[in-house]
Amino acid sequence: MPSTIVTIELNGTDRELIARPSTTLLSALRETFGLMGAKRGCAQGGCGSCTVLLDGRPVVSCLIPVVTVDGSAVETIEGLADGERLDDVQQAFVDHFATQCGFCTPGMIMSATALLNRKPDPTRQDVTEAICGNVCRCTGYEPIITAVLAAAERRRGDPAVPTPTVPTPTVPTPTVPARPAPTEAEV
Amino acid sequence: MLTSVQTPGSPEAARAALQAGAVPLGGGTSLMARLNDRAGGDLRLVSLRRAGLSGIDVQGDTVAIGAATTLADIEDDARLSYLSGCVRSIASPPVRSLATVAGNLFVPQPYGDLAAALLALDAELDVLGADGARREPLERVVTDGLRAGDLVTRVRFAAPAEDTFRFHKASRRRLNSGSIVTVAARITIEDGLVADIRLALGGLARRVMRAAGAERVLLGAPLNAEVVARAAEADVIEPFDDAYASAWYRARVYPVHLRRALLGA
Amino acid sequence: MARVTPIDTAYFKGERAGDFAVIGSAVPRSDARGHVTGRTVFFEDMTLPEMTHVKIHRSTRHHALIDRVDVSGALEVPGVLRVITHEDVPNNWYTVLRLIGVGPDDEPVLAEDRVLYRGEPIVAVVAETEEAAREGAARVAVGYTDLPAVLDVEEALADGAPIIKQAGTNHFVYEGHHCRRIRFGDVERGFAEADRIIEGRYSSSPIEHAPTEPTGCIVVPQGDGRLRIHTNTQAAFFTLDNTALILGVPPTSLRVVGGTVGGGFGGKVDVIVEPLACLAAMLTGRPAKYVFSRAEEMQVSSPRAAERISIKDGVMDDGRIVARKITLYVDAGAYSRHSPYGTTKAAAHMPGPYTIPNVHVDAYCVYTNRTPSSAMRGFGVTIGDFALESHMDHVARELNMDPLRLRLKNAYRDGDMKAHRKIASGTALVEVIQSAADLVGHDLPPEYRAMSSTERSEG
Amino acid sequence: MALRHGRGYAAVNYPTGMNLGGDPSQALVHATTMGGFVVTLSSVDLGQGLRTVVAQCAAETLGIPLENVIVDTADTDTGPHCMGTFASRGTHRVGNAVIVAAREARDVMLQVAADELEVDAEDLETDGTGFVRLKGSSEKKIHISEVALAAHFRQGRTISGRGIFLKEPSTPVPETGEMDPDSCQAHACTVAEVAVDDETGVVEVLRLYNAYEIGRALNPALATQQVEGGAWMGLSHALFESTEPYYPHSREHGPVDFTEYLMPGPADIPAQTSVFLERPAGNGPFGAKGIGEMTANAPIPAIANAVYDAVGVRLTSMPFTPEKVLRGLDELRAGRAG
Repeated sequence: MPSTIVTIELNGTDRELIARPSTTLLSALRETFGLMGAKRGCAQGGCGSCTVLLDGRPVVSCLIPVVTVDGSAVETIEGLADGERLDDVQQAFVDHFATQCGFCTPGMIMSATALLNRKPDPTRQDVTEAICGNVCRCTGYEPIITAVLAAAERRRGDPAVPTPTVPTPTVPTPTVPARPAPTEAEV
Repeated sequence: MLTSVQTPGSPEAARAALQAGAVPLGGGTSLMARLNDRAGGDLRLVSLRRAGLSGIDVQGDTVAIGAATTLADIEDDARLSYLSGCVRSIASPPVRSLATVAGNLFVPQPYGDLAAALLALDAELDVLGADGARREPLERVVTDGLRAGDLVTRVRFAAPAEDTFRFHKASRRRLNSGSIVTVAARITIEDGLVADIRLALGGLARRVMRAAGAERVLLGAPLNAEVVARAAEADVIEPFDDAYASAWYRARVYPVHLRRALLGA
Repeated sequence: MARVTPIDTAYFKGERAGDFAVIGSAVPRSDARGHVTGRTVFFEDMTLPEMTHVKIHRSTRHHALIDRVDVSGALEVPGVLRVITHEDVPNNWYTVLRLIGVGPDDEPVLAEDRVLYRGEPIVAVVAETEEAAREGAARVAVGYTDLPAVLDVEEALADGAPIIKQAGTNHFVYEGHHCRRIRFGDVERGFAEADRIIEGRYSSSPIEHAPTEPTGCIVVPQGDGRLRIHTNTQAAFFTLDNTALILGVPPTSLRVVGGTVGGGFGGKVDVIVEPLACLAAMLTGRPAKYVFSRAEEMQVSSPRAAERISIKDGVMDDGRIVARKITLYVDAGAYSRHSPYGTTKAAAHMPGPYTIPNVHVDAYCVYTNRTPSSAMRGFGVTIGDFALESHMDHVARELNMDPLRLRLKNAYRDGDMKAHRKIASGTALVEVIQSAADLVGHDLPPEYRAMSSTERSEG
Repeated sequence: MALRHGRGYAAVNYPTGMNLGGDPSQALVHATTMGGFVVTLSSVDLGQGLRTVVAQCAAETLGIPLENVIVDTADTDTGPHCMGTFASRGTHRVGNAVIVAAREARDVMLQVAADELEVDAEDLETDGTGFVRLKGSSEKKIHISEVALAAHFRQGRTISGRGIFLKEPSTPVPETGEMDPDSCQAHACTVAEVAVDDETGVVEVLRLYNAYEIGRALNPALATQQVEGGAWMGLSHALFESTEPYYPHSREHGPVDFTEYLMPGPADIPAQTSVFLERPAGNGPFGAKGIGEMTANAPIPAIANAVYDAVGVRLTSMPFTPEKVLRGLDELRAGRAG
């Protein structure tokens, strides 16, 4: 089987890979570049867990032979945060408890990002249309819709909108360095 | 197994690849979904993404859409706003960014809603075949298919006059769902009577179909519930069972949806 | 503002003692940051050198004898490393219920001389790539002699039905009985005393868990000879113990690493993928990945069972239900998995959250040539609740009675004896009904307002 | 066409934990050198937020800030046994085990602190900010990081604890079904409001009102996620889901992808209004009951009953497809006509 050298602009940086005909954009991201944010939920284009932006458009990366997108720009969930600072959509998903198992989350956020990039002031219907290809089996979607609308407000810097807060236990600042928040064990 | 994916840079090169036995790959939203989980013999694909087949050209009321134009591009084009409802009823944004116009013409039912819309608009196809370029009515192509090696390069149709195009799709979910019944119509009313009607149906047969019988009933008649009810009985439909609905259900609600498509309620 | 459901503290005021610092607070999820950045590590989020891939050749028949299995076509596919048949599996039995003492083992890991459902695994193919494994699996040739199939629970139990199970019955045997039984009071006397008899029959189709992350695992041979199993199992030790039993290896030779699951809902408890992936790793000495395709997840992985439930109530004109007889069929499909357990749970749930003096339940765990069903969210209860609460509405309509008052009148309270002879405690059915009535402005008369789960004042 | 509206009710209870018990979970807790507390488990977080909730249980019991708790799960080489995450048992079983382990660790922590402060351990308390202090004194206190350092490097003790929770297994009496199947029961009542298109049989669920009695909401935001997502699943089961759409007549046309396997999408969801009631369970961690599974159950019959209220069709077979509703309507109309 012939292999082809393919170049994509990945989260702002030109990257090359050697692709087989069957290499999809999703498998290139995951297996070649080690970017595991895009998930393989069905490999049928039906779950949206592998959604990334291709030249600014949301796409299901599992259905794209990567050789066909040579020269294109690809943005993934890994490219959103600025260092450790989450972008507005990511932060809104955290604040509004829009994640449960988390498997659909990267794809969901990329679909939402594609919407907000094109339409900074979306209606609820715009949001539901934008994420209708992203299956979430846990949340029932309402928190996700809420988070995307909140992210839009946040992005617009709408001063009328208070920063979302959740009640947290009153923990006075300790006099010694606190441990980081609970985290999952490293695999 | 997938042994090659070519990305020719011109329609002619794409056609040559097809005639050498490769299979055309539009957006891949149907084909790749199957290939990703299917065994089978060696397969060569020819991607149309770079073949110069994308683009929307509107000259007066003449519309030409490149075969590899995506559904997302149509959705975004204000000049094609009459197709927006149809396109937005198809799949989801990350799929519509890939799915192509020509691809939609050949997906199996109950998909292919854009094909129904284009059939109602009496579209023609530019086809590049072994004998060179030719025009084919879409109606003939959706009925008889194309010859092996033929390449659809463009879809042409006359833009419908304002408020003459209707699209109505019944599906199990509001969004991102296959069709139960799709009705697409180009209809003109003059002096209270139907002066022009072209009606296409999806979900009611193995292929999108033209409802010629209903057209005959409607033409020259007043557009009211009684006439539409008669029109709904004028064609032989051959609906099917699938995961969305039974043949019985499709046949049962077709008259309802024909009426809603044409009368709005 | 995060969506937080309000707590109505007016109910059970005296019991809600406790002054907590952290408990009761909507602290942020510790995993949310990982989820939104794509850093959360699911089992498939690793690339390993030399990884092999497992795909399965499955039965195309509902019920058939296997005459012949020819794997030569698979072995000719470039990249195919091994095929695995039942002869390669040390203890070729799924043992999911053995650990909790429910038997007998009835399901082969890979089919031997027969298949009992369409989709049953027959041969596993291990290859360098997924494509090669898939191609190899497709090229396995199996010869069958079809046997009569039983696809319906009541047909399976009918006289003269083909017996599809080696154990000799198309139903699970509960300590010598055809079904799990509940006997409480005298249901026939209850019917005789009742003002009327109201019957209903309810059923469901199988339901898929449809987690966004497919069931799967990656097995990595370790330097010390052990196998490290990265899996999305819902039960780490359950998977480890069952896998060890199937492989015939000491449990210390396996290590399960998981804990992060892209949706389970009960679908990732069956221990299906790990044993074969471990075998692939052992036979090749290389990491092995076995993940269900979405089509397998949808049609081959065990669904929530289809159920059929008949309810016969003896009802007084004032709304008291004095007798309830339930016949419940759980369609286990071809093999037990967790269904005998779930059927007992279904029986224990009857007659619903109501105090009924005469109860008779026959809950059958029935085998058919359908995809084996197993645990799903609300296991044994969800479909039962559909039947029970639809029937309560039916009864209310028959009596021309407010459906909430009917429920309040019959609601179980603290101190009541349940049909399985446990004294109820901590009940709150009355209060959730009162609270829901408030949410929609549904009027309840004072005597229904005054009802309480903690005391039965209305006699 | 007419959209006909209806309201339906359903009330349910749901048992916490594996039927008949016999499903243990264990936890280990130990302090690191600088006063982190590691909760070691083999329990699985399915997305319900188990890691977060057990961290809360540990922090509350130890009396330390949540930030000092690390949850390490699930690795069978390091974590002690857990039966698994199912049967609405995670929060209840694992939470209980973590509390037991954290109590034992807390006792050691207080003893170490007592020795450092030269007071009796019984006279000490934690203040939740990271200090162990002498009751009634603002001066006499020591931070847990120093307690941990002292334990490690001066006193030679491990601040640790072991916990297990087991509901003893019950065996049903074959003749009568007498058994002890559950640990505690959570409760729910759902009111569904629907609109039924009487020409197509399409049911739209407009609103779901839910009252849930859940023992104790250890984390109300996570509990909200469970009940909202669960009610969505109930709606999905009610109206859409089936792997065999034509059962029992045919096994053909089984869906094989997310396109065909229908679930309500973001445009198909009802408004949900919910309220929690708390009747703490005596055997639950801080009174919590298991709620993950219950929440899908009440919406299903509530929707069926609402359809009956709207159009008089009694739906007896799930899912409630437009076809079933329409066939019911057609029968009613034929009955009226006849």
